[in-house]
Amino acid sequence: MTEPILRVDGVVKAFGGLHAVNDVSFEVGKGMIVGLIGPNGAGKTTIFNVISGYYAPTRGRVFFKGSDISGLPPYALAKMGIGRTFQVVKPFPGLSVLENVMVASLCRHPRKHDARRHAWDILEFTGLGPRAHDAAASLTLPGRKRLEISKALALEPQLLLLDEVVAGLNPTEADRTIELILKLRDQGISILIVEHIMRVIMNISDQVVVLNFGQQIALGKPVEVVKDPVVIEAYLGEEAA
Amino acid sequence: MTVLKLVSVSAGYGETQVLWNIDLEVEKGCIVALLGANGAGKTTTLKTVCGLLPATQGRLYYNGVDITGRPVHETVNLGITLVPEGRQLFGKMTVEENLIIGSFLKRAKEHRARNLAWVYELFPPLGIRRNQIAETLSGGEQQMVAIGRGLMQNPDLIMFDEPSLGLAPLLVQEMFRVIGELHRRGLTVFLVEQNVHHSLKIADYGYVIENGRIVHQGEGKQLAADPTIRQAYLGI
Amino acid sequence: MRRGIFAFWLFIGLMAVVPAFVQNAFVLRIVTELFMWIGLAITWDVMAGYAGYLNFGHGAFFGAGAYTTAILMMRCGWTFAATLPVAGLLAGLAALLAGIPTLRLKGAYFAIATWALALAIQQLALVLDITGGPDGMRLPPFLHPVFFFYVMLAVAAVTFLLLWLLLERASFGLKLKAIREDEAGAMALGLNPARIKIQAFVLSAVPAGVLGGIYAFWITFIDPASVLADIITDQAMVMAVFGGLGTLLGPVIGAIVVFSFKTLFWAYLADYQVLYLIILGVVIALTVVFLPNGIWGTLTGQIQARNALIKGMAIDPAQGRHPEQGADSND
Amino acid sequence: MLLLPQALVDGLLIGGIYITIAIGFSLAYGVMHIIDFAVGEWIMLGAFLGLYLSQWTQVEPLLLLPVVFVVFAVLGYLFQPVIHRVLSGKKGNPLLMALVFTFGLAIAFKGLGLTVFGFFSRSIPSAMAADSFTFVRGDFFVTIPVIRLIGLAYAIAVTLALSWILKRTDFGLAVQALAQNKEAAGLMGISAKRTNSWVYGIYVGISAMSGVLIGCMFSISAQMGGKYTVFSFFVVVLAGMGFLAGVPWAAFLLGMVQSFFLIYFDPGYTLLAVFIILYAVLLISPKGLFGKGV
Amino acid sequence: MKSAFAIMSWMLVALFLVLPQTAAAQRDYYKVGVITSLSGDLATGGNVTKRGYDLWAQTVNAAGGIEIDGRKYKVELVYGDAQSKPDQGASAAERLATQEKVDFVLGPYSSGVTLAAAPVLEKYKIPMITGSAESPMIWLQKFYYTFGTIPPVNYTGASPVETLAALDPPPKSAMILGSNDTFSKATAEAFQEAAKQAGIEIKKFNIVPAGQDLMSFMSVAKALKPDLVAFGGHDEELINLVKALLQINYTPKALLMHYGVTEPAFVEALAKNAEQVYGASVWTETVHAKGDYLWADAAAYAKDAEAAFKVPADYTQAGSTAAGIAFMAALGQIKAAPPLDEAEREALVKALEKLDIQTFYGRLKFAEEGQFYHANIGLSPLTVQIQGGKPVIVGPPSEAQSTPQYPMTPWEKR
Repeated sequence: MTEPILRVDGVVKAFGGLHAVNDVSFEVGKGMIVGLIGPNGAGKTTIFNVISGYYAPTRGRVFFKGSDISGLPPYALAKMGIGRTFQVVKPFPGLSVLENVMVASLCRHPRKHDARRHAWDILEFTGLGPRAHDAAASLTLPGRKRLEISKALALEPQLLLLDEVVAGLNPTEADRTIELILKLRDQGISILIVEHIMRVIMNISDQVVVLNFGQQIALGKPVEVVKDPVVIEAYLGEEAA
Repeated sequence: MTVLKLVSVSAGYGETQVLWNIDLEVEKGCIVALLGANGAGKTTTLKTVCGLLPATQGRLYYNGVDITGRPVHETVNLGITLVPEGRQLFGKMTVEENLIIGSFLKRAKEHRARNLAWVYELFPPLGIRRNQIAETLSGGEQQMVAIGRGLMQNPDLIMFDEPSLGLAPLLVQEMFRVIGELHRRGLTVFLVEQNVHHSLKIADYGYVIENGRIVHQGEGKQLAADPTIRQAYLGI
Repeated sequence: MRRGIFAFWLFIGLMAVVPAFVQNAFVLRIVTELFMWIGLAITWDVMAGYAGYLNFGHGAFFGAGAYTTAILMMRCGWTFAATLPVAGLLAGLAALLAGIPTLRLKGAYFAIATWALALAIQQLALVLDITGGPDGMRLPPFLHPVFFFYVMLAVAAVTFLLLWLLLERASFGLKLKAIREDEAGAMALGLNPARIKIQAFVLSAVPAGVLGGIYAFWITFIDPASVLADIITDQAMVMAVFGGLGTLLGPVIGAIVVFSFKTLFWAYLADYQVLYLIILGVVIALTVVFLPNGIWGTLTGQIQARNALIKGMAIDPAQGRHPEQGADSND
Repeated sequence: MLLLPQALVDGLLIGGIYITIAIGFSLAYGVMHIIDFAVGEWIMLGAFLGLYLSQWTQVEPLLLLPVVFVVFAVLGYLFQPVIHRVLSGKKGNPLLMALVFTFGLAIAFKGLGLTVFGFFSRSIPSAMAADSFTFVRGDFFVTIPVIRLIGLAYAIAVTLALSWILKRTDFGLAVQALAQNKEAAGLMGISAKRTNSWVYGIYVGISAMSGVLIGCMFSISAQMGGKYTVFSFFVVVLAGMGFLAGVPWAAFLLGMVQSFFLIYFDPGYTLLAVFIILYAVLLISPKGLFGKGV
Repeated sequence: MKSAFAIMSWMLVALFLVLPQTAAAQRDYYKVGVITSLSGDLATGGNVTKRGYDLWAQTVNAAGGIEIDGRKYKVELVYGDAQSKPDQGASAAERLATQEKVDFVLGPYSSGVTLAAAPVLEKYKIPMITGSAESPMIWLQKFYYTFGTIPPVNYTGASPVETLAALDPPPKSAMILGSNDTFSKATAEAFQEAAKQAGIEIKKFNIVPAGQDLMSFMSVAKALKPDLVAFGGHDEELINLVKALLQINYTPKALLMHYGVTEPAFVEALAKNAEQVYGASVWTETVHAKGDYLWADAAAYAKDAEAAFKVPADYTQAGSTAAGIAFMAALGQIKAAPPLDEAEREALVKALEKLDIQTFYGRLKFAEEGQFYHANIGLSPLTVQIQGGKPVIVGPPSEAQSTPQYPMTPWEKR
């Protein structure tokens, strides 16, 4: 078997005495979509922050295309080809939508002129073109989520980490975003996605990792995981079980 | 009798409008739930009601009195209490100080001793930890402090913003037990939740909000039974 | 943008011929000083406006440059021209060394740390022998008004051009603004905030050092109380805020307005010196309250607001419609 | 060695002065997050009010402290809404705006002081200014100036009073609540505007009172503000911005550094040492010596 | 972008327009530039010099003006505020020289401003007499056009130490400190040098940062028990030092400061505690000086000064007035009517160099060479002591009006 794009190997992240993430291991293969689910506070965002370099793991390793990237800073990882979005969307509010994306484009296209053209391409792809010159602060939540994806895409990543990009969207918008994600997958980008809405995860994921209170409680194909009583109990509440 | 009434209320942050012409009513002694996905405008609605955010349009009535545009420290004085999302405790103060500050207003101060005793009775762990610094408590205990602090305000209308957020299932049940208990005591409850099962089970009436607009409403049980709602908003 | 560049050269050209018409040494001196303040205000704004860091020690770079020129000329016998690059380099080096630890701090902490550092440097100049301690240093008087006019103009213009190229034309300004808006978010997009901030810090320090070097030779006398005082940073700050932060032209306009006001008041109303303080103080306070974006920021802000309105109507005519839903086509 | 006890006592007494100029400022920062450049000017104005009042009434200036407090507390209370407006501005960087705003105020106050009080240095004549206790034991001796002791006592009293108010009164709890979580404080019915006004009033009043004490110990002039602003900032930063309980310790530390440098090292380097220590502390622990800044 | 440049260009054009252009050349009065610090950190001293210059101008004009060949020409003062900053001093000099075309200049208060303004005036060949710049630095630069009426501290500082050394018994040990600014440091060094000469043991000598709390330092004095505590500093620091000594309760046998003690503010601020403090000066209102110009003696000047400003005159103010008198006398000698051209100004410098006159301020005689080049060496340095709330001359014996009170009365017995 070829080396997966991303391999998370026994990662532990502790804050003080509290284990926000405890011994999590999974892989994202090339061109795969892996879903990461779990209730609030399960440690999904923490594991994202570890993978994208915001936190160094307390224990365990993270491998990207076979090389150990644990502890590398986010900007180095971005250059290597890991793009991410933030759950609490982080546009640069004082910059225009185009400029927001250009900042990311500069990573692959250091000349401003090229970066601008690249950013336009991205915005066309994600449908934000008409808003290009508006201040990012003026976007509504769906727009911001789209911008968040645009920025990550502008890095031309091989691995995309998506943190709740669908949550908060109405069904139509959600469907469009899912379409977008699938399109990206078809372009060969591997995706790790955190999502609250099970429907999304179940429909698009090749693999699902389930966390609860920092522990990895399940790993497998969506159809298998969804039947796992432990998962149902943890994620949907005891009522649904 | 209608305790709270929103008539075509719009609100937002800066240039971003979040709420679009919201109409809703909360009857006295009822539990009313406001449901919706992340970012749909639930928290914004609560903030607008209690005056943390100004309404850009429309009017709000509390017990028939127009409270549009009143700052938060005045609406609170009328008996509207919000238990905010994410606890929002005063992290460096003790549990008891957090509770006492709840009874800062004159209307609550006179009942301070009685309410404090009641809160400790309602949440026994708080009594044990009364001198502990709030930020060192566990999530569930922090939520208890937040609710207790709200009760110290001697409210007539108590609004909860995601009280079950981030709590283990057992604690979620405990929270809903407490909310039920408050309801029995005659308080009017306005509840914002993602945990649809629980909410609709105890709610007398429910509203579903999507992208800042009320898209469905109905009796709690009726909403709970509606499969389209479950599918579209609750993700199940 | 082309027109902007043309206007810039036109302005420089206009200024360059001024000495041909205005032989008055005092007027030249005033304008020379104005160029210096323009240079200091725009370089201060690199950190404050673009990077979002309040540097309360900017004057220390200026003073370091002044002392470099003075020491090299007086103690080592260098010529003036040879000292200027060293003054700039040394200020840049100081920024590099001070920046690495200091730029980890944020907000008020950074502001006060830079202030403490600047005060420490002033104290150092007061106790060292090589700086002449409190007696300061005297340089040989050259006192050629036209010479200093051109040197100051050249350095201010080159600084402006350099900053314009880097901050407005090239990608550096965009990166800097991204870091100002959200440092953590910028990291995810491949930016190394620590490095970019240091680069900006050095970029703001080098011209300040060169200006300090010119100042020393121009005024012929420097001491810790004059070139290492808080007042240099304070004045640059007031100019930049008054004009409008985060732009290049704002601080320039702020420098012109504040400096002109100060100079005219000083030249004509010397009897009311104390009132000057009251008026200046009240004007600063009122500016902050009523024009928080500065003069230029307020002007362009209105223009932007107007443009946004026009654009908004074109894209989203139906009031209350979700802007996202109409946004399928590209422009 | 002979001077060790004296150096310690001097350090404490100098520290007392630093407490008086920094404690109110720390409170204001903790609650309102305002870095007030005019703190030294409030001290200056307070000192001159004390001077004129004592000249006019022929009353011991120290007895006039409450009067000075009340006058300036009212001034500060009335002044706060303007500052509130600056701090709550939606545009720009409120921290910078407040800094520049109070910087403008400081300049204007200084100009006002120069206009009204003139340029000359003055001194507030206190009956206590010349008294001192001296303890001698063998070669060792310690002299404690009464006026400085009063200053220290005043500093401790103000610190205790503030912490009592903060800990034991509803108003104090409200102030703490506001400092820790503005939105939640509003939900408790605490009016940020009114509480901030009180806090600002208290801060201005305390600063003005410090001015009177300083005038009894040192000389005063319309231009004195800047110096005290610097030290006030530095004590507050060392203590951890907004961490009230840290102020006395930070003040004592600075006092000790000064007194030891003056006595045991080259006094020329005293201020250099102070600034470098401050810078180092900021780098190592930005939240002050105790790591507990708000 | 473009509009911004347009705005900037217009603003600059406006600036050029409103800046005054060349003043008219013909006039029948002397135009006298005054460069001094009317604002900024040194405004206190700057305004004292201004009073001195003003009083000279008022008195001259009240008498009809300066008489040249039987015709009287009035004087008009044009101020240039140096704001206590050297660069602004240079600016002021340039303005007075090119815009106002002044005939001569009455100079700055501080040495920093003087050092920056003097080269500019050299360039325009405009003579300047500074009323109060006491740092030795200035005279070492040998500015041809710059003179000073107050001798530098290294000229005057020795006098009080010598007076003290002549006492019986003399002080045997001293602690000398100076604030870290150029004037105060030079003062402390002058004291140190004189003490060495007089054989007084120096137990401690330190330069301290300006504006320091001096109490700890006085604790050291209390331990070392020097007979003499000598201090170089500015007005507020002098007050602080006395208060620090009071607080630590140490009364040296003699407390020596410099000119500052003769400033009225010193006595006013300290009242009885200012008593018996020694200082150095070159002038008090009781000095024996017979003047040939404007005022007959020091007392007459003091009376006029008090009437004009409601504040007693000190040496700075007197020295500033004397600067005007020096110009007046030199002009009378070269008989140059206003306006002065370059040759006349050159002649004025020559006349100043040769000048040797008696004024209410004492003898004015500028050194023509050496380390005091162009500073006034006509005066004999005085030792003063505050006695009965006034500075009284207690040395040298030829000038003394009272005997030195030594040792000092302990603070608690006052």
